[in-house]
Amino acid sequence: MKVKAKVKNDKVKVKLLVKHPMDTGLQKDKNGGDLIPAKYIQELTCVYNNKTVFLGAFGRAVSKDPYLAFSFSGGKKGDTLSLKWIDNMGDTEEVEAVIK
Amino acid sequence: MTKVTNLRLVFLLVLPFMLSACSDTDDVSKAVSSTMEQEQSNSKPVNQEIIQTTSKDVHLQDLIHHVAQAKRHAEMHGFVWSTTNALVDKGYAEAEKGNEKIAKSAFQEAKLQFELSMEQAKYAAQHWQLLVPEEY
Amino acid sequence: MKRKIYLTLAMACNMTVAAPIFANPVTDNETVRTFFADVFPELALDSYVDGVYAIDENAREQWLQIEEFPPYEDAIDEGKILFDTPFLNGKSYASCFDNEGISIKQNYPYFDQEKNKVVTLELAINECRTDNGEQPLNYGKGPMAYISSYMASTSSGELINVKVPDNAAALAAYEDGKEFFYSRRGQLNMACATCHMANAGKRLRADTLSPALGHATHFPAYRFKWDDVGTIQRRYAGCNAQIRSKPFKLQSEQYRNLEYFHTYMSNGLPINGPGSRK
Amino acid sequence: MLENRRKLLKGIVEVTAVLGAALMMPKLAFAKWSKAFDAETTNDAMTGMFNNTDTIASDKVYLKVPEIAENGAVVPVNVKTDIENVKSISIVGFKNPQPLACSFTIPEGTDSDVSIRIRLFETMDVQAIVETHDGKLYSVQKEVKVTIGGCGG
Repeated sequence: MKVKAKVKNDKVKVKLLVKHPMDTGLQKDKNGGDLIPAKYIQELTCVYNNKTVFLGAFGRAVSKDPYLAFSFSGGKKGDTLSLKWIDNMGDTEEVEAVIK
Repeated sequence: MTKVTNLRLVFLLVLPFMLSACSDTDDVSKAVSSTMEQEQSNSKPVNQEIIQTTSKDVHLQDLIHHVAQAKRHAEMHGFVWSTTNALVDKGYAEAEKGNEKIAKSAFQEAKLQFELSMEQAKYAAQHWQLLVPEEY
Repeated sequence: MKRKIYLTLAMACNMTVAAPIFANPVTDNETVRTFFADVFPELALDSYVDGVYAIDENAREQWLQIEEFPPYEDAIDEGKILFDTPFLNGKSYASCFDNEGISIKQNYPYFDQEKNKVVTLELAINECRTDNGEQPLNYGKGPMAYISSYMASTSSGELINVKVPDNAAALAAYEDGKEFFYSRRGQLNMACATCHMANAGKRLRADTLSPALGHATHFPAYRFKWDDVGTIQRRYAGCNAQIRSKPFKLQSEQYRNLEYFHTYMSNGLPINGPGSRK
Repeated sequence: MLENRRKLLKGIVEVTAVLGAALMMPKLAFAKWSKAFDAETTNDAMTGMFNNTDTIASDKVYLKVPEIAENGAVVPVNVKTDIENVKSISIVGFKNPQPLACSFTIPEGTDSDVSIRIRLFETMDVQAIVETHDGKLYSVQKEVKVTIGGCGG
């Protein structure tokens, strides 16, 4: 997961890109023709100062390598954001990003 | 047969594919067709070998030989179509299975395509400047 | 009138060999620019670096949103790591290139008078490898495209500066690329120029055809269709396949000469590769 | 369902408060909740998500989508609203196999302005739904044309 968080006009603008296949379970693999099992992120959270500032629930229609952009008030330059996603297979990734 | 008719043949063969494949937009096919016509009216008939359509009772082995020869020539010109080698493979596969009729028709189509691509190569070598924008 | 002259010239020459003595790359570029200025009178020259996104507003908006977090960043990072990793003999890519390989993409391809051939950046990368006892990389995608993407990124903003020296062999290579560009081929009987000159800006199914001018600035490119970055010659092979012409091998003489002509066309435009495409 | 979801969200916030960023998902509740995302009709998805299917067309919800998608697999979508008291923003693609694409909880202090990239399986209407804390659903929808590229890009 790559995160860019920047303060602008008293708001923190967060943009992120997750490396994730977001397989729908409807696509066949390239060789055999077997269905690729569904594997997609179900939830992504962003926590700042012990407060959830963003919570996204995803379905299978979210694009491969999901991209998100949102902003929230009150964040300070130099502080840290914690971001985490969990997918339907229970895999997760957690990163910390410094607000610039 | 003159050069012009040969080209018309190439174009007629090509037209359905253009309409069915990449370019089903009228704009492009019309543009291609008008460019071709323009080029044709500008081009002068040149002595060319005539495409020989293979007679029906040709022997399969002879046909295979012709195809191999056409393939060598076409590859030399560098204008081979992406569709042709699959036809050659199909010809061999069907011949192996004893389906002579299907094999022959695949080989004949392949041979025709190799020959058309050579025509295309010769045409391009002589007329490619026609697509260059004119100097202003 | 012009056409008739060309025709006579062409007919006077051997059928398969073009006439290098008539090549004038400088005039060619003026002609191409005037041609596009007529087609897209509103478009500034530098805008051509955005390719189709310079001329299709609807597509441009989507592209700008994609570029907010570009999908090729990983390729650049990966390329830098590969570029900085020394070979087994202790040397590295930097030892093979001017300015240690940084900010040099704008000078490629160039005509190597000793080797008597066009050298593209990817060819030079592999020659660097083999000169140092390493196996060559596959052209087109993977590590080669990553390294090339990284090197392109270090040239960001530099103006393309491809030179065609006043030398018969170099002019012949340029002319050969030009002939390829303007020659109809494949079952669909289309030339590069059919789509990217004559029909640039028009729609082909859901796609707007990009102008040839500016193509070279943004490669390697990340294509969603490829799901990764790929080199310009990979795109040539794809284009050739799409007009049902059997593609040439990547880094074949044909494609190198084509890249030489095609990149020269964009001389003076800033490098902005890698770019992202649909 | 709505209650479950409320509990779930509340649960998450509480867990977050206690454990910082270490979010443990209460799996069972989540499985129920995700029924909204497995639903194959918009109605079922709305019921699963909001326990409500009545949306109010609103010109205060701004949905930015391309008229013609460059690539159906990557369609940039931006949703904004001037409506106050926003609880969540959801995006629906009516003709997708599972219409509900995503749903964002908007805590206080977070802007009602979110961008994401979604897949559209064919040409269809895309709907943005803004849910307020008083349980109302405001929506706007726009058509996005999706064509299978020929030579493209």
